[in-house]
Amino acid sequence: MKKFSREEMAARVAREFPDGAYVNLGIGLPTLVANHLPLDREIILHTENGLLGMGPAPEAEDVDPDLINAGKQPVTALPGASFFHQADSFGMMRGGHLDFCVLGAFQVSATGDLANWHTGAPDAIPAVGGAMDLAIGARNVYVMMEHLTKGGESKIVARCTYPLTGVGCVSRIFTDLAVIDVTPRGLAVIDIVPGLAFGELQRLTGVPLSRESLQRQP
Amino acid sequence: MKKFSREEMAARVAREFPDGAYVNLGIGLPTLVANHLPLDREIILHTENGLLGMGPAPEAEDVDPDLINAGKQPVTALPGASFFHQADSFGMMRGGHLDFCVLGAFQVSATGDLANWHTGAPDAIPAVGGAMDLAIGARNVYVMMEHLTKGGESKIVARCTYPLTGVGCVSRIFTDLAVIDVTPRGLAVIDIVPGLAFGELQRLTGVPLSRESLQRQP
Amino acid sequence: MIDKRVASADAALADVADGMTIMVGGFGTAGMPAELIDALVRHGARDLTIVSNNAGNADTGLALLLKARRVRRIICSFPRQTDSWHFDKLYKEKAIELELVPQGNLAERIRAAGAGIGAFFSPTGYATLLAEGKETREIGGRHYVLEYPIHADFALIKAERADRWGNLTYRKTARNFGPLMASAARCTVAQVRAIEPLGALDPETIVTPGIFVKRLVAA
Amino acid sequence: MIDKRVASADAALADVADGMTIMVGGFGTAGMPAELIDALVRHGARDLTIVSNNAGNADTGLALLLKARRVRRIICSFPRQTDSWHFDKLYKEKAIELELVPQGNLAERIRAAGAGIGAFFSPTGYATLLAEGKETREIGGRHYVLEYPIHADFALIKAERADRWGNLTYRKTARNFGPLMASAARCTVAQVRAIEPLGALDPETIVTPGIFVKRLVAA
Repeated sequence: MKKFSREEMAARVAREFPDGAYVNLGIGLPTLVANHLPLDREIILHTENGLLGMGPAPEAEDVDPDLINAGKQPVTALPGASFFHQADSFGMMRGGHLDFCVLGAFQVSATGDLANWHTGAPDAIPAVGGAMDLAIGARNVYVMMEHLTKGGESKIVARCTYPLTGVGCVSRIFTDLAVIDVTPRGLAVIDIVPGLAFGELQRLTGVPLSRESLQRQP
Repeated sequence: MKKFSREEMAARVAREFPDGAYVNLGIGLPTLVANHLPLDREIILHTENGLLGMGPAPEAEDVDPDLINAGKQPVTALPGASFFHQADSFGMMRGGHLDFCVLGAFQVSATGDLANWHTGAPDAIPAVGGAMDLAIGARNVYVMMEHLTKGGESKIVARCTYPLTGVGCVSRIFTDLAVIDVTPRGLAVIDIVPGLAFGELQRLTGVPLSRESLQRQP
Repeated sequence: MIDKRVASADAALADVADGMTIMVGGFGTAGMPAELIDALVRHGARDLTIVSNNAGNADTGLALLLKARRVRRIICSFPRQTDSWHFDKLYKEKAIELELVPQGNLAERIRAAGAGIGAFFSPTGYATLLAEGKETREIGGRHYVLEYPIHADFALIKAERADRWGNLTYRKTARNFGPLMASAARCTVAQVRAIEPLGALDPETIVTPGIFVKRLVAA
Repeated sequence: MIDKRVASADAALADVADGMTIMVGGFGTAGMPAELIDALVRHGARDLTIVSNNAGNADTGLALLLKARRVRRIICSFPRQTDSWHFDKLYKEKAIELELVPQGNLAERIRAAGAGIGAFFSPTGYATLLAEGKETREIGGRHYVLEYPIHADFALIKAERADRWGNLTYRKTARNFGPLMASAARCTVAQVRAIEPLGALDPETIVTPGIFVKRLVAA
């Protein structure tokens, strides 16, 4: 069994977006998704610091300090882009206008609770940014994360032990081992890395998984 | 005694605004104030349908149906003008950014309650527009009205009998007989039409007036 | 490829249904989407709730929709005008329900719907007839009334320039309710003077980003 | 004649006083009013409450204000950055009070102050640490947290072009908090790249009308 690479995960997420989708890609792993957007579809990227129609990183000589993404990296603006202030930008999320957001996570619970902003460690310096707004705002909240912690524990859990970002907000989880939907009846595996048996995935994961929706990937 | 004319009332109001004041002139009598703004001061007019820096009515050939005031009359935009949507426009009022508004009224109470939107008659078709927002929004709410109804009753009353527009919101009343401040200690006459004795003004007005702040006009 | 252009106003409103809530932009006739309102009259949908600052002028636009008795309820700030005779007649016959809302509360309630705000405390209207029965609260020594968002199925608005992504600019005081209503409806249809190539609109000057617009009609 | 231009950043901040609440625009360094922050450091006011999305970068701007221990309390969404060592140090020493606010609630609370809203129900943060102790309510099947406006004595923002009335345009994603903070402070000071003759700015493209701006500094 060879785990999905970060790029494979990103490509897998990118395939989900239909033509015309409005998408916000969170800081970290989700930013890789931008490199895999299908060329035959127009996917409009939102960055919560105030831009719709975000394009790729500029060439070094075109870097503009006034044109950055939520991770404070330089980006470009595509034809059709628009700029707006923070209340309008977060109104777009909170008001349910974004079709998808993709977020990293420390943990996701079986009921779609998300923990991704704070370890809760007493000496940790907290920072939340737009994570909580995105978690409750987008119509579909996708999480991209490794399936297991470095210590081998499942990041998919019965109940998050880290402080929550949002309650019942995650709709689909993309890990390096599987793609899993959060449904009213529990977690349903829809894809699994080649060479990994469902039983083994279940063993590695902390909570019950259903295989009813599972399709072997092509 | 010759009552203040409508133009005299308007001129009297216009003198109140310092250089740089942001002012909203309500529909009806208050619109006359625009004709009397002192030429040596820049007074910026706000119209709640979405314009700061409103100028005078255009020549007939320059009328633009997309450039109107709150009374739906054609206006112009001065250099320095800006356009904005209704939430921003009413945020300007509600947030206390306008220095003055001038409104017409059916009645003003001794404590500054304003009634100017509805007679309350059972067959009347109500309409409120921005009146309630202006009443509670501007830092100084001035009222311009005739002192007496056509039937000779005072429009300054102990308690409004018409439905209220706002509570305790009026700061100064300009009538065709006097200029009266609403103060925490009651109504204080600050100006009176030449030839009218204070005692007569008091007799015509429904509620106690103070003459302590009264200065004969020059 | 994203292309929000629709062939006609009628096509843009084909899926309007009886009983829907429809926002109609404009302050008087400035920003009023006349072609879209005419299409709504032709469409024939009944039992509508209309959200609009005014209640129609003379024998045009919204007034004709009222005259045809398609409107069960209207949420507006200033229905009475010198030429609002169709509204006046229905109102006196009690053939239309009126929710009168101060103009700033109307704007803010529409914005709240678009921005996902559950409710907000507004000082406007406190202790007046228009706040009767509403929850109030004193905050920091000032009195407020709790106001709820107004959502809609459709918003019909008028803008100036657009591109195929649905980005919009407006013209002068015709901007009024357009950007707010665009954000508050499931399906926003914009009637625009010109549809420009993508990239022709300066991104700094776009007032309504295309995310809020589903359909464009050149008119 | 209205002329909001002030000779220098120092003159523009002369009446800042100890204990004030000061909003500082910017998301990272985009839109950060560096010259005004430097003037605030030089000014020497202490015991400040700062409202800003971030808590300073490296040895510049807001970070220097923190380093000089002028800030009693900071209201922000993302203090921790790779180069926020001055904040980190104060925080670990408990020498600064932090009110951490989700970025969208921060924006909306600032807007609420500017727009005279008494409080609003936001879905963001419900059932999280950041909503602990706050009033909640279920509205239409969704859970909300009651959030209050954030007002300030001063707002220090960066804009692109201005005129003597204080009208402002912004540049790209440097717009971020500027227009909101401008509306929420008693005294808004804008650092701008260029001050143009009155009438040079297209009234359709002005993002912050001059009514929200008290002082302009070219920088």
